[in-house]
Amino acid sequence: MISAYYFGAIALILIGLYAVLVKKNLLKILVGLSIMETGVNLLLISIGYVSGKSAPILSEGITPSQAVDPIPQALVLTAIVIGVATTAMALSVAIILYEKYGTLNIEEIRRLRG
Amino acid sequence: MLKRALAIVAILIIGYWLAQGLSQVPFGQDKMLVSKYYLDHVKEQTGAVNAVTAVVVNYRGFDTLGEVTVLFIASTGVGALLWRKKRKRTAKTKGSVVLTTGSKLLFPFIMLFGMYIFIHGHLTPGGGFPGGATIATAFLLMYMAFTTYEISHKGFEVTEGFAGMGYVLVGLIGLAIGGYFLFDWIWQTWHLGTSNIGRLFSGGFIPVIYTIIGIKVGTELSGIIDNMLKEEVKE
Amino acid sequence: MNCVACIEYVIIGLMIVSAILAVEWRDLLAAVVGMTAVSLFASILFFFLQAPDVAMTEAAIGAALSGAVFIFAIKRTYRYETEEEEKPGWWMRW
Amino acid sequence: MNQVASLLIALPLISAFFVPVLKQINKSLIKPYLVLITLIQTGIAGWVFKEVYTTGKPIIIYAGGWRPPIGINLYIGHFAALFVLIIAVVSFIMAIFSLKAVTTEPIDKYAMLFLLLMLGATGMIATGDIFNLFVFMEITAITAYALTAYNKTGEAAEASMKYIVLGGIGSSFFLVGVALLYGATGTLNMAQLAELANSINPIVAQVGLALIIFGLAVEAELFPLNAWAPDAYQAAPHPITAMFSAFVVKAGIYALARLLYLLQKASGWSSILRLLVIMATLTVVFAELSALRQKDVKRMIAYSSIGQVGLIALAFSLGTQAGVDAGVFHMVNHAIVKTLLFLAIGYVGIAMGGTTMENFEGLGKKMPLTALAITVAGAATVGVPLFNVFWSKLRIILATLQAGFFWAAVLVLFASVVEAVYYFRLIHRMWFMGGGIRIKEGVIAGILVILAAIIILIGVDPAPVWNIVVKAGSDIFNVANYVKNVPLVGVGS
Repeated sequence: MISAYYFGAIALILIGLYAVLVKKNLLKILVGLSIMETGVNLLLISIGYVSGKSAPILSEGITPSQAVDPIPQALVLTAIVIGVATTAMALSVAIILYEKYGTLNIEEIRRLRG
Repeated sequence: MLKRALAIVAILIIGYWLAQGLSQVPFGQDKMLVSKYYLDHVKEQTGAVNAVTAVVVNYRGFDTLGEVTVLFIASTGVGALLWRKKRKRTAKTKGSVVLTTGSKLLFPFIMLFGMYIFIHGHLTPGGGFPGGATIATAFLLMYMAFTTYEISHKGFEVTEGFAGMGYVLVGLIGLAIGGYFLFDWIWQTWHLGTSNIGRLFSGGFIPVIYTIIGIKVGTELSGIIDNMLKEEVKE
Repeated sequence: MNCVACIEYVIIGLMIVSAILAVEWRDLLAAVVGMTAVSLFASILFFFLQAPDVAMTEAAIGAALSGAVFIFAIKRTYRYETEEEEKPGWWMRW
Repeated sequence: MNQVASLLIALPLISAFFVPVLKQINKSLIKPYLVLITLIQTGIAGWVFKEVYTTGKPIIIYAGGWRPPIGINLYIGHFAALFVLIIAVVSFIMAIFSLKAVTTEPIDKYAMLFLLLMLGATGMIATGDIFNLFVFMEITAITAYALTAYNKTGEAAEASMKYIVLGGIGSSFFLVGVALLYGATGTLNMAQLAELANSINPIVAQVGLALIIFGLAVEAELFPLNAWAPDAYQAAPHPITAMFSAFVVKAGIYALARLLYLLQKASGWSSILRLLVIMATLTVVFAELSALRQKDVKRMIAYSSIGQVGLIALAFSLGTQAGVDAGVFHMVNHAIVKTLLFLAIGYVGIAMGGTTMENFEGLGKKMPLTALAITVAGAATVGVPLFNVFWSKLRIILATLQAGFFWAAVLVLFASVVEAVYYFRLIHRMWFMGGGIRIKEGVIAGILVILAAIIILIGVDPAPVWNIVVKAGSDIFNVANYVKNVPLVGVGS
């Protein structure tokens, strides 16, 4: 039995993967990739969670043994920024594709290329 | 329809394997090994109260350098791909009175809030990335409100370059003083602010680096927004 | 079952629903809004999982800015997904 | 003193950040600046190489002064030292080539992306931390997306889009794999992972490793995630294509092999090896057969490059010392040969205005030196004796026979035969068809001749390179040594 958080994360990854595999519209594919990244981030954070402990900010009243794992949070900070960087790159490539072919449907792009 | 069914089957298989793997990594249990060390030593070794910040900037600072580079690449790449000889903004709808006055009014406060977030990164949640993103949203608001508003492209690019060089330079100073790249020379060699843990002037080079990162992220994200909003004009 | 757990389940459910809607809606603008909704719900979940730093970053970067960038791209291309025949896997072909 | 080697990372970074400032000063300085920086990088890499191979000890860089596994460490062992040098040299050659080959604006962005591509591959090879590997992989990948689409043609944008979609899936899978391994061990340091490998739950180890391999297969161009490669190779600017083939894909393959061998104590490891063998075999077969029916020479060589990478992956997935050595040897040879080929083809493409088969007719009369170099490299790739690839292919065949994979040896021979068909077709076209007047050849022809000479030199006497390669190979294979070299401090219990 897996927890609800794991279930949510896996569901997001699979929904994103489905969009990437099946959809034709490039922006839709990129939306799928973005959802997938969110799912992966959620998975990482839930792996680092320890039940009953609080955020790893050791101000007054919180001792080190009461905090959750800080490493996955640091990793996810990095992963989020990388995700938005990829998205921005991908969208500018999509804009070029639209300027050249007048469509974002990948089948039509293939057909126009011959 | 057949292909779609195949895709769904493939996805379900992947999902099954993921669930199998994850069921062996129990949720909510303590799996810390290295993190334990971080949590126990974070205060005296880095001077930061926020352990996440200490991990991001100090212990795993090398990752963050790479992360800043990734964002730099994205802004450069977007600039390279959307580069045209002559470009202009093509927005037609003017912002309403509420939006324009509101943006003008809010702009300095959002900037201030962004700066607050990244300067206090070692004490409170937040840090350079959300702070920089907040600053970028201030510029985004200005872009939305005014059809002719433009940031100074040249100035932003140079600021971005200098901020990035600043980060590497801080690291190289660490190499010169402490013998290690990205060494926290302010905290571990100079011992500045050791009596101040939990207040603003502590945390070694974390506030310095987060300020640099905040400026860099802010300029880069604004640059991306600027590049996405400008379109080619035929002469 | 206490009530915090109920809220968690509700938010996870909402997140999955908005992800499905984001993938299925033909209006791309709506799909992007769905995607930002996913990010926002995820950000609330990050907060529940004791990760305030990540929650802030996800809300600022993952939801706001990446949504904005998507909307700009839609402005420069077009808004409605066209009807499509079923031939998935374009990126698999050589 | 050894910590100075961190300049390998710091120098390209700081010089990339300096480019926007330089652009405001004088825009025409950017390309010479690129050559200068890559030259300095070559100098540092040469120093590191000498240092590692004379002392026999790896250089370990502690970022931030934290001992592993607390901080991130860079591990520049025998393999990394060799490949960092190759990366720097190839970048230097391509920076010279860029002076002439790249005229598309905006040139300052090109320079930044060029430097960061070099940085990403260097970091991927040097890093000793699994998440840091992910970060450098993304640096490499995102620069590669941007550079693929740099020409801003429709084909380039489509190739880049393919790469982005596949790369996005790959990086997500990789991150899930990292998350699983972290959840099972609580550490991200490669040496500590290797130490703890046998205590990982077998299901977690298998799923995690399979996900990581799928993630890295995008960069390493393994089937079924390599559909981007031919398009991207064809559409990218000529110097970038050579860099992709010479070291970007090598960095991916190396990372794959490193992680694979690090976890060799994990239970269920051999089933992962079998997965990789299947992927590598399919890569070779598909790539070589597709190369046969190409009209465009650049695309044909791209398929050939993918096929060779498949052979390297096959050698690595044998799981024996001999296989790893042979794989590393083939990597080195392939880097030299493909640098030459893509450089020459880019050069011809600029001089003749295209890279289709017709452009190569009569090249022997128009540009004899270039044609000669292409001939040497083509013959070398096929595996003609007295050229360098002959030896590495021989080693791969021997290793497969040793490991008991008879059909894999047949596969290598089959690949060589197919390669012979299309390379000799190209060579035939160059020397015996068409004609023309001689065109003046510049500095590039000189570099081509030097590279061809190196190919023949290694072919005649492979012993010195082989000695280096054996050290590099045992650096990957001998994990116990790797763990011993990284001074882990005890944390936790």
